Amino acid sequence: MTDFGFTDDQLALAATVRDVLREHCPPAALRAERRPAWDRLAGLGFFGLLLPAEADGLGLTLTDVLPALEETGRACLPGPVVETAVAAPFLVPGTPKLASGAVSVSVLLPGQTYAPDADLADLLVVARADGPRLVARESVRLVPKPGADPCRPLFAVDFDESEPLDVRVAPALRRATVATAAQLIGVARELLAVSVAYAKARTQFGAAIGSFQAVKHQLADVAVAVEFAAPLVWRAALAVDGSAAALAVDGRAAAAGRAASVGGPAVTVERDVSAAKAAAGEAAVLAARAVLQVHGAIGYTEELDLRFWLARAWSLSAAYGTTAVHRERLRTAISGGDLRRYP
Amino acid sequence: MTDFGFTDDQLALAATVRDVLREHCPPAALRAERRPAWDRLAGLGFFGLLLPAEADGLGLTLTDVLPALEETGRACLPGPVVETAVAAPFLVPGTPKLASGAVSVSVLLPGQTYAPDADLADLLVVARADGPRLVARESVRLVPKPGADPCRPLFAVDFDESEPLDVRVAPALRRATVATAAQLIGVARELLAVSVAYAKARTQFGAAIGSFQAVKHQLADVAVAVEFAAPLVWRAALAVDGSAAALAVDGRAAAAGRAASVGGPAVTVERDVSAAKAAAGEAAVLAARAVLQVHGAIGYTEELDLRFWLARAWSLSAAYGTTAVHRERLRTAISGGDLRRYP
Amino acid sequence: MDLDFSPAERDFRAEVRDWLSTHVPRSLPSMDTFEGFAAHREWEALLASERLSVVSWPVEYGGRSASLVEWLIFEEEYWAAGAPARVTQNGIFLLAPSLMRFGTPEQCERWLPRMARGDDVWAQAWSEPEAGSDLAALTSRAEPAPGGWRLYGHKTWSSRATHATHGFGLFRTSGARHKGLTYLMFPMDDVAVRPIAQLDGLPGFAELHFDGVFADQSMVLGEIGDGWRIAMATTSSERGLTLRSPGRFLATADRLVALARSSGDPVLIDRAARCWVEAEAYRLHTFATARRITAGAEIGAAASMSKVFWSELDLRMHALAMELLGERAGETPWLDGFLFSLAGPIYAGTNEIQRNIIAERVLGLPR
Amino acid sequence: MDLDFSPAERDFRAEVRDWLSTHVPRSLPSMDTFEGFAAHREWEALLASERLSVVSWPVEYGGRSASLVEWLIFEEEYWAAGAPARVTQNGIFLLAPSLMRFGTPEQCERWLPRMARGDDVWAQAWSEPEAGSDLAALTSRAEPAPGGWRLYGHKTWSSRATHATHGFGLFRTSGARHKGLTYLMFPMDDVAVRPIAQLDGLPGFAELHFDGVFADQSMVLGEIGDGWRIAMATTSSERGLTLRSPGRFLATADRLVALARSSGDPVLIDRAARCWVEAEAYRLHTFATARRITAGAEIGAAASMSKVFWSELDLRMHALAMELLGERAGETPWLDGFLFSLAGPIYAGTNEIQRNIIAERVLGLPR
Repeated sequence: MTDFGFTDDQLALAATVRDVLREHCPPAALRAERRPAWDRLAGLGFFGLLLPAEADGLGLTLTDVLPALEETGRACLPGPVVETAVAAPFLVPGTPKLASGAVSVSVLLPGQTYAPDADLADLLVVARADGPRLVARESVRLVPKPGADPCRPLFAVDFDESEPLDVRVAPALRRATVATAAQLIGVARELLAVSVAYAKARTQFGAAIGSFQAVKHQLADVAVAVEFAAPLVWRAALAVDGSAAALAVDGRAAAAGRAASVGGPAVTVERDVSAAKAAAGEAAVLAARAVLQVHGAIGYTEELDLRFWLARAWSLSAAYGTTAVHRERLRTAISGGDLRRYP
Repeated sequence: MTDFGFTDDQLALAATVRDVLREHCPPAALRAERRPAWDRLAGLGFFGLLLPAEADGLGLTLTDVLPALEETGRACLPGPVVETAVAAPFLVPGTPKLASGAVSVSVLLPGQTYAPDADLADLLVVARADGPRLVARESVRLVPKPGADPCRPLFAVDFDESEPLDVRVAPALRRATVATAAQLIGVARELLAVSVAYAKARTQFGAAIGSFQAVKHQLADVAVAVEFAAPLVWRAALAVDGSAAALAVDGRAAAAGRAASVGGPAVTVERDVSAAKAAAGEAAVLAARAVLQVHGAIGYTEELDLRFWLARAWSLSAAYGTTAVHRERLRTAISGGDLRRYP
Repeated sequence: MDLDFSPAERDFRAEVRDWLSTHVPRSLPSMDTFEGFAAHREWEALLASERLSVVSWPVEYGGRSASLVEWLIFEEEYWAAGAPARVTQNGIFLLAPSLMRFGTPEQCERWLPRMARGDDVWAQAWSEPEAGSDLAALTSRAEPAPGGWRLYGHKTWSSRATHATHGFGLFRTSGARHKGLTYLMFPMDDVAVRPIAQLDGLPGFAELHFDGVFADQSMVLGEIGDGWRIAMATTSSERGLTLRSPGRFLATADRLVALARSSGDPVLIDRAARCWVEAEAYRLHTFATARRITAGAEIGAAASMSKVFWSELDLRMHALAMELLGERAGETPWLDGFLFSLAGPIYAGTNEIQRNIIAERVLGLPR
Repeated sequence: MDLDFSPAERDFRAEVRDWLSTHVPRSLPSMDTFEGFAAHREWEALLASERLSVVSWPVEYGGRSASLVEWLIFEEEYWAAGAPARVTQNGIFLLAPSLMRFGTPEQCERWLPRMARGDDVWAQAWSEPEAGSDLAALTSRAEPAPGGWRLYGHKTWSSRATHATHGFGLFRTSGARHKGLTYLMFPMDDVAVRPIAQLDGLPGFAELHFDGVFADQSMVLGEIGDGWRIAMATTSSERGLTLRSPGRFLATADRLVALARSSGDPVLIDRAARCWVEAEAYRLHTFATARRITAGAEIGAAASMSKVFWSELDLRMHALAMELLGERAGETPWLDGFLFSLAGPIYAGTNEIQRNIIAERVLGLPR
């Protein structure tokens, strides 16, 4: 029976994360710290959520943690959160203490140009033509690359020593992409909330600017974009989780006799992942445009906390494949005849 | 010395045409007649404007008649005006009485799907793989095709008897395309004027709807679209005229020793023609969208004259190549490196 | 979270698909013609004979008491099968929800089964010449008469009214603006109907002139003077989930992708693919809304987000089809579809009004 | 109608192109840094030595009395050559037109040649914290003092003010709203300047605090109390032709097409080609406007159409470049260009205000 919404448990997890981030990742922390709230999240077991029980994790699905990931976007949380909490469990699940948050991971997978937050990483997973390599902090040479987002620095990566990893990168890459889309939804929601608050408070021509129809309609358009991007992200998480389930079923020679009905073949999962990333990126970029227009010149300054969210909207919309790249994948898949809907 | 605007003579011609159409092509005529104002225009010499003197014409350029063509769009003038007054002089200039308006012409050239107003045509020029053919009314079989525009019916054309024409169709096709773009500008201007008039008169919630910012901004966007499409149309007319001048110069072994500075090589002329048609078509379609939104349900009825202009915006935007076709040509030309600007 | 269907839901889908595959008529004349109207009523009766005309209604009124999700499944199959537009739409989607919520049991028993079978076809009578977006400015009135009310005034933009048997709308019984409006049903027999031809030349709309048309006491829905509240509940349903199920847009998007693919133009294919994804987003969003409604939530102003999204998506899809087809558009159903889609951002509350509602009631911006 | 250039115009283009090709510095540090500001002033002095810093000004003020078309030619060549942004922009494009129109001959002779050489660099002081779009709400004031005026109050969003030598703006000398504002120039020496860091981290803007800054009588532009009218003439020029010549957008469009071409993605190439055509449309439109101005016409409210068009085109071009470059954007000048382009729809009158002006003053819709 379809039940397209989050469970109380999933929402409770998100609420817990939100409370922690409100307290330990306020805007002031974004100016002062490279990795605020990290230890607190670790204390909650955040970095073990997707790890299997044998790696001290909770074995949750991406869907289970999606609302919590959205909260990390809403708070503009810095640090390699997606890489450590979402990608690493599918690349290096056996790493000791990964679940505890004591090990930070950055990744440089196909479609990424640079490794985000690699300055904080104890381990790097770098995809090479002959397969993924695991690189330890002491073997790596990082070259910082300029970017829009001061809280998500990018690095070119070079190294001599590394270990081969016997793992497919696609499961990690898909999840990191969908997790990033969830963060983008969170960023967009926060930008919208900030726009609304400012439009209520700021007066010009004797009225709150939020009473002018031009402002109302711009913000209504942002609300609509976010409202209809979010379900695509949820759907992509289900698809990714489902394809894992389907693989697991296949692996057991489909003993149960019933194919997973949610996850489709890989091409459909990729399609759904790209739909999520493109829509979430566009919603966040639209929200960034609107928040600047509503704020006027003041939005254009470093003094406002706003700039962190703006930068995050732009940096995440380019992360794990730009919107253009995902749109290209979508049209290839869809014009290739993949019009299947699930269920 | 650049002088990018119309001369008094060119504007005076347009004013004359406008006055004739106001009197002889009112909206009531659109409901009642297939070819209103045709004889009056003929009396002005309208159908000989582009013909050379030896064919009893005035030998004007397309640029000279562009404002007058815009007026035919503004008035929603029915009948094969572009085909007879603009295309025919470059396909069948030797046709007796062409300048007098006694002979109506329709065309079916590359890029057209059907022949417009062919029911009124004494002569048809139909492009075939082995070259253009001239078909007389008595030899033609027409199959009417359903379309959006009741005043610009479309016909599939078949025939047995025809004469070969020893002429290149490109000069006629380019001019017909630019002339259609000029008509689209006229249609868009009229739709905008009708929108503004209605927005001033109609009240809702105790105020003229034109005082609401949402309405204002929609109409401002239409105004901007028309304002910046029009110069592309003028430019295309100059380019088409210039390429004729350049050919004439070439034909005289470049005796004057100075290449025409406006007209470029054919590829650039095609590019400019496509830019004009695409921009004018988009402006008119945007104006149609706005006029409907401003009018609300009443715009959606057959009772209002409005419907004729709506239909014309849609039918002309599809005529002589859809907007999509011209956009495709533009990106091929521009990404092919044709970034030359003139002068 | 889960997107699996239950075995019962899958069985229902299979049954509907199977039945439609053998019963959907190839094509009917437009419902705005006399013969088309009759043919569409026949089709409604056939649907009703399978209890498929109003699947979500209680069994006693002709439905199957289907869940919201089952209704969405029905709609997906209905439009994917290329089945005809619903001539009973105004009654089923606008009047019936109000009847079920505000009507007496007698009113429901009297009118709903007939509506389900297409025995009665209902026209809405909301707008007046001077009250389009501003519905509270209505001036048509109902005057007390022995045994009921006599209606006076002038309504317009009444869809389907040219052939409808009954109508419903708001009439002023006292007061000004929102106050003193009463929700009344009436037979069309004594209403003077002037058809209004649409852009496609057919009378999809009509003007209604009332000069003492009688509606007996049983035709009042809810309390006297409570019409505004009842109508708002109805129009909210018009704007929201019930009128615009995703099925129609999904079918349009599938056809659009096929059309774009044959053009070979990557820019047009990209636009089609984008529409396809947006139709899918609308579907998913609707599943989420259905879940909330099933859990007892009121959707309220959020329905305006759906209205803006589906109406502009529908227009975008049809405008793209126009570009793809060029001068061949008139030979396909896409041209009529395009003309119809142009009305989407206008009716059921213009999208300007909808964006005001989103800004003021969802986001909390000042009026 | 004609798009040919005269032989003199073609010679002028050739001269400018030739000179720029050997003199344009490879790249200067940002003008919002101390060393960048100095380097940009040096560049202005070098330009001025060729009489190329203000080609359209009269010869006596350092220009060439060039025609509008020659100025447009200069601008095309300037940006195509990749020459630096103009640190003197506020003075040249905002103050100078007002000086020439409303100033005394003495004021013009005193200030314009120094401005042309970059000896003085002027900052604008329009906005106040509570008066952004609503400029008539200004509260900063000028009080009479022996020999001149003392300025009090708080201005903000003053571009370039961190390093500028002089400023100009509106100060209240009496009355309310539009009345009683006076246009004053002032030295920056005694103004308390608080730099405001922009999104790129550099202080492109500043707050200005006035606590009795002295401006002598010669620093009043026009009549006391006539500042609103003078400023409107200036801001109309800011919005219109003079601030935004097409040259910069043409150069951006050319570079964007090259960038898009290397992506091989037809959808992105299409978007770039569209921008290229729009930049060309802006250029052609500007030629038409120049012709009208040369013929003595006032452009007036129509300038708002240009402002909307160029600012949104510029943003669209840079946003496309962001998508094309992805995580490499920060290694190119496009990222800074993108951040700068975001301000386009905001400064010099937000595009919301511009659309109001178009609707009310070009189309004649009611206020």
